[in-house]
Amino acid sequence: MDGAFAQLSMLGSSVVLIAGLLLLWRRGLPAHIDAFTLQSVALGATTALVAYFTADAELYWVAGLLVAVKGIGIPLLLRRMARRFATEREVAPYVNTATSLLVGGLLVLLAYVVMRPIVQLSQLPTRAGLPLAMGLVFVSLFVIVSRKRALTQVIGFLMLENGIALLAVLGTHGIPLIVEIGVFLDVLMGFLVMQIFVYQIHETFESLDVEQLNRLRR
Amino acid sequence: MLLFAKMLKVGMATEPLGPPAPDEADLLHLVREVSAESRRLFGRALAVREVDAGSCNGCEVEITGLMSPVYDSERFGIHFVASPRHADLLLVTGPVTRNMEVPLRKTYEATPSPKLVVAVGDCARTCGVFKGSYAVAGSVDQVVPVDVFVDGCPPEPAAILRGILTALRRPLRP
Amino acid sequence: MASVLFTVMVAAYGAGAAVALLAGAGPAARVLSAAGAILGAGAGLLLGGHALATGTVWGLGAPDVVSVAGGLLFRLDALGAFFLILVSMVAAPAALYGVGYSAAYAGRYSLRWLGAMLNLFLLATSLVPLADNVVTFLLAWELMSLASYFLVLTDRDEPETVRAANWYLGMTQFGLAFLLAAFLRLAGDAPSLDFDDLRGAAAGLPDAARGIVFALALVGFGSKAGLIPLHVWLPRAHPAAPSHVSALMSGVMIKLGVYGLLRVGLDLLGGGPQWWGVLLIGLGAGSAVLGVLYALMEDDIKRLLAYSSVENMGIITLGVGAAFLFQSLAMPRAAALALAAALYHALNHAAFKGLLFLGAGSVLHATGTRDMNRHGGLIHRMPWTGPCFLLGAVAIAGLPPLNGFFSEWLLFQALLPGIAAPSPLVAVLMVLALGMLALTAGLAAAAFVKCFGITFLALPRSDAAAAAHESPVTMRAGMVALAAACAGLAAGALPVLATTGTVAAGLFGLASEPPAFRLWLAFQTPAGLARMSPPAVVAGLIGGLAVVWLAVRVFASRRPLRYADTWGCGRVGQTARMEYTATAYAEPLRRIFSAVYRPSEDVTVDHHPESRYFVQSIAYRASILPWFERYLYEPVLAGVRRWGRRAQSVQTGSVHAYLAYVVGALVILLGALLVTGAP
Amino acid sequence: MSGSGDYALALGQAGLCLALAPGLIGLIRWLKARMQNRRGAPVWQPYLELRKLFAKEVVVSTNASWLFCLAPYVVFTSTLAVTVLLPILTVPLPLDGVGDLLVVVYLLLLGTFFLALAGLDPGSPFGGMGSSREMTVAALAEPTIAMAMFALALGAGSTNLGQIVARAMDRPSEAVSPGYLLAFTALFIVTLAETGRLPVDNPATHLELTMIHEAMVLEYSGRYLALIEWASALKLLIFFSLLANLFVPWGVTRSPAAGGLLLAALIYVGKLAVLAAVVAVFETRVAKLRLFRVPELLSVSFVLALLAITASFLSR
Repeated sequence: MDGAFAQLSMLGSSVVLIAGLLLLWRRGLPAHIDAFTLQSVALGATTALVAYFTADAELYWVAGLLVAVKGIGIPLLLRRMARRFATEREVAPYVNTATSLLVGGLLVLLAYVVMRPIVQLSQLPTRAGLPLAMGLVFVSLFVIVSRKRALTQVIGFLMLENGIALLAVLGTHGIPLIVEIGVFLDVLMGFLVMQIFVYQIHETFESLDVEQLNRLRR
Repeated sequence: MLLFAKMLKVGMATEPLGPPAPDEADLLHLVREVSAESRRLFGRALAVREVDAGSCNGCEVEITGLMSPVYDSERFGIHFVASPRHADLLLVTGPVTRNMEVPLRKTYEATPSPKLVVAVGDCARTCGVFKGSYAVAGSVDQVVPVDVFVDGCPPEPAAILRGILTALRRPLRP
Repeated sequence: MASVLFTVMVAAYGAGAAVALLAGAGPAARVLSAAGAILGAGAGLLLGGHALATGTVWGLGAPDVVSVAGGLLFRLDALGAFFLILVSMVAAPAALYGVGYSAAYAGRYSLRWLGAMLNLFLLATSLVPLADNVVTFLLAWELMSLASYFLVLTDRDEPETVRAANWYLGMTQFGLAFLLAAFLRLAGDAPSLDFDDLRGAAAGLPDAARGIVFALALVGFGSKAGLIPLHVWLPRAHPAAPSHVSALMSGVMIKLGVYGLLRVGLDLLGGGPQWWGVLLIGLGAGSAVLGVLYALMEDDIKRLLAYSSVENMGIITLGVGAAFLFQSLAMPRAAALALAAALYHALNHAAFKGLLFLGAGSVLHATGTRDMNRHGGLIHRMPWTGPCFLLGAVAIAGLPPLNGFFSEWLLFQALLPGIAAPSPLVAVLMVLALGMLALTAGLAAAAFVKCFGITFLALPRSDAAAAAHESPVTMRAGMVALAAACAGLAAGALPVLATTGTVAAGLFGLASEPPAFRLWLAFQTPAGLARMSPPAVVAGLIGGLAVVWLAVRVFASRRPLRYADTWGCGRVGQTARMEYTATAYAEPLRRIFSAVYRPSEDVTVDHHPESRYFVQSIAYRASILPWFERYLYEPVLAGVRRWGRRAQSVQTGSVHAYLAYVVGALVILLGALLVTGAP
Repeated sequence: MSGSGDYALALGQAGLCLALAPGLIGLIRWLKARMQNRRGAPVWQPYLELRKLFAKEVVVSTNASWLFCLAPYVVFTSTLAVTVLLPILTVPLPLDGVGDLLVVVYLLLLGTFFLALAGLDPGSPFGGMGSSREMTVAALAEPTIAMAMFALALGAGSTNLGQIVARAMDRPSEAVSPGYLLAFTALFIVTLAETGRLPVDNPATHLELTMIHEAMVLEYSGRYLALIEWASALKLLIFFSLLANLFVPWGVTRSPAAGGLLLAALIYVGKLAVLAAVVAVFETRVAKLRLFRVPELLSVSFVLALLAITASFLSR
């Protein structure tokens, strides 16, 4: 039974990580939003999976909340914002796609090396997925650093939050519901602040290129 | 998924290729008898290389129609190729202009034998409206030996298809 | 028996050098000196073969020759014998090839000097693996470097050759300094400078000191082996040297860098901590990928081959690094396999790189230029060089029927168990090393399609290439001999691998039973990881080719072949200007790897005098950023020059000042002595 | 190991592959035609084209050398030699001792090597362009194939294809693990790149400037062209067999009994048909990538292969 649990959780976290890598590969904004939606749904499924195997009713609620907020709610808002800024031309990221993919691969290897002691430490069947979750954290940090478009950075941040949630689910078989709801609230608040922030950038600079911000310095 | 839904909705678009209508009977001129060996060889697999020897592109539009789902030359095993080295049949259109005379001859040399030439359109046989112009070197059969003339300005894709198939003496079943 | 062969070898090389010096520049002298070299090489081959076959360790001492440091001491063990065979295998064909090739130098340079230096170089290169104490080793090493410096300087009219020779001399002396430091640190308080005492001293060294010795030896031998970043002299010196000399340098001399690493690292120091292996693997993988990337961008055929040598040395170092790593992880059988693979690839590379350089030499001999953009169509005009060069290209690209593939296959198998290594960092490094090895293999195939295709196929791109003619018989004989060596190493992969296995096992204390290379049809890696049978692959391919040819001849049509112009959309004429050039061939890869190359392209268009709309000619030049020269060597040289100028102020010109310096130095030394209170 | 039965089985396997290869191309073309709502050529059309090409005259360019005539034979033989090493019907592979997955990968590279040289020989700009791009794509695809295969080989403890398939059959849960799925995706992308299918190179294009594989073959005619067309069909079959039997190995039998072989052959053909359908639908759905977006696609497959190794082996 443990084998199947480990395998399936590994499968879930692989899908979550690959959605993160999709963000590095694709250039269009709609593709980024779809990748984030896929990731959130996969994260919800993994949480439900853990809930089923550990027979923990609370986790089902967490999974449901996850899919509702991050799987449906936020992508809806993102798509509306994306439609509003559809006219804005594509800004090339600092790092071209091929190099950023290779960097993504190396970051996952780094995550594996970093997480090796922790994986040996924990006895939970889902420990094999931990390096992948840490890999997602590193990849989303890289996205935030290397992409110039504000909306992509927002999605990068949300994926970072997903990575941390996955770490929590795999590492400790889920955190209590109250804490989870608290986390969701600050994610929502953070997202709303960013939304306003993005509108302002667009109003003043007529584009979402974060590089324009350094014009404020003078 | 819209693409696949549309595919299913449209269904099979290829129309059967019937015999020529009475008034179109004289469009085809079989100039040379295709050898039995060529017919047996090209019976079911024919590679065609289209050569535009100065045509006004009217015939080209019809030839493109050959590859469309409606006429679909593939079902007879007729396959358009990129290089004359791979080709068995040269589909020549238009009167041979002065600067296309040498390239047409070189294309003919480049094609491995046994090979056929089908000249498409009035211009190919009689230089059509461009007859006597200073730029025209002559009709196609003055440059390369032609097997079949398909008249018409431009001839219907079905007529071109019939031209090729009658050259190979193949039944016109759909 | 061994001492007879040794004396014959030394005498033959010596006689060859003497004849070349005394007998003058006539063809007779050239033939005689080459005969001396070939005889010496033959003796060396027999000596090495005898030592390996019988497994006896032969020693010869001449204490009174350089008596101050314990005199000359020679000892031939399995590792030394293997490298002696490697040297002699390429020496004979290269010397034979030199007879025809150096005829072209007859008028301009003294052949006397060239023949003498060649024999001296071969003597020194053969003695390096035999040396058994520090003095003999460094003496032979320095003699080898100086002899090859003079050989590189043969056609000294070219300013570029002089500059290349200076780079080469600078790098060899830089390496020698590090070697000297390494040996002295190693021999700290050993009774004498013999290698046996060094082994004893090494056992007593603290780990930090062993690390320093290894690092110094790595820099010294790495500069000779052409590892990144010490490789810059290789693409300069090898093309400048006469082709048979660059064949020897590329095929043989840089392998002695690996020999030195093995001798010091495994034999004297007896292996070390994990970071030795990891550092070697990193350097090896880096050299392999960067070597082949730079080889792809070269238009000069000999520079391309030189960079490809950097790549292959990187691959060999990868194998050696894996051997070091496995030894530190106490996996002696895997270490023996990795080292056997590296040695086998070294032997293969000596054979096909020697062949390719000789081929490039006869192309240079025929067309007078090394620039591939002015070659073309040589396969019709050089019916012997073409097939030999093709065989070399297929072998170096690591493609099946030939020896390059079997050694690369073995290297992949050697690296695979590394992924199961306990520490995660090592496992990840092995994964990346495997990926880079595979990328190198792919890019090497692309590089040698370009090299062979642009030089030999299609239409000649210059009058010189059109007027090319086949090279004289001695050059052809040299090439055919090395081509036969490649084919022999492929078909005879099993016995050759068994010998490299015993050599490797000797170093890892597995002397009793060599790794399980089943000598039957297939060899199986000790970890039982995979089985492959070289003779079956070779026989299968050649047999398959014959069967397919026969079947097609029976079933296909009897129509005769017809010749017609190349198809170019019906254009009138086909000229050489319409073909792909070497620069154009590598353009997609230049664009893809632009991060590594930082290409700078300049296109100069000169218009027709009458009107701007008609173009007379367009010149396209693409150059890539030389990273190492720009960001490593130039700052260092600038610093040295600046420091040199500041030091000039010491040269005041007055004698008294100089005397004052002497006295001052003496006083300071005595004071230091007092302070440290040394006994 | 090398009983006469084994050699017979190996030759039978090669014969089966020779027979199936053109049919596979025909099936993909037929499916694409049906998806364009046209009747399209019958599935056995490639056999007829090969028969015609073998009977046609061979026209060779005046610039070409003996290499131009040798290359088709080398390309065909190296690809045919691979089919003998593939685990298609039975698991204790008849010639397992002769070659493993590295021999397979490098034999295919040998074929590409000689085809690229033959493209350069006649001296036409199209041949040079095709050869340069083909070697670029082959060089970039090489690490991905190696890494994807190693992901499986490490799991199975040996690089011999027979053992990999046997291992996957013994442990079905292994075949569903993310390591296998990632390796499958990576190998699928590389299959499209190596065999010149749509996203990388359009096999049915007529514009010489966009061709990669086709441009090298423009100068060939008659029996030489037939050999090369057959070899590229075989190459596609080889990659499909690798995809099918390494990742979905359940059709392969263990006992070389006649009945078992027949059933294995049928299951194998079924798997090929499914893969052909997947490729046909994929090609109808996707457009050709610009040449300098192809390295991005190949770096995606390289990262997937890297993850495959990480997921399947390192995290053990």
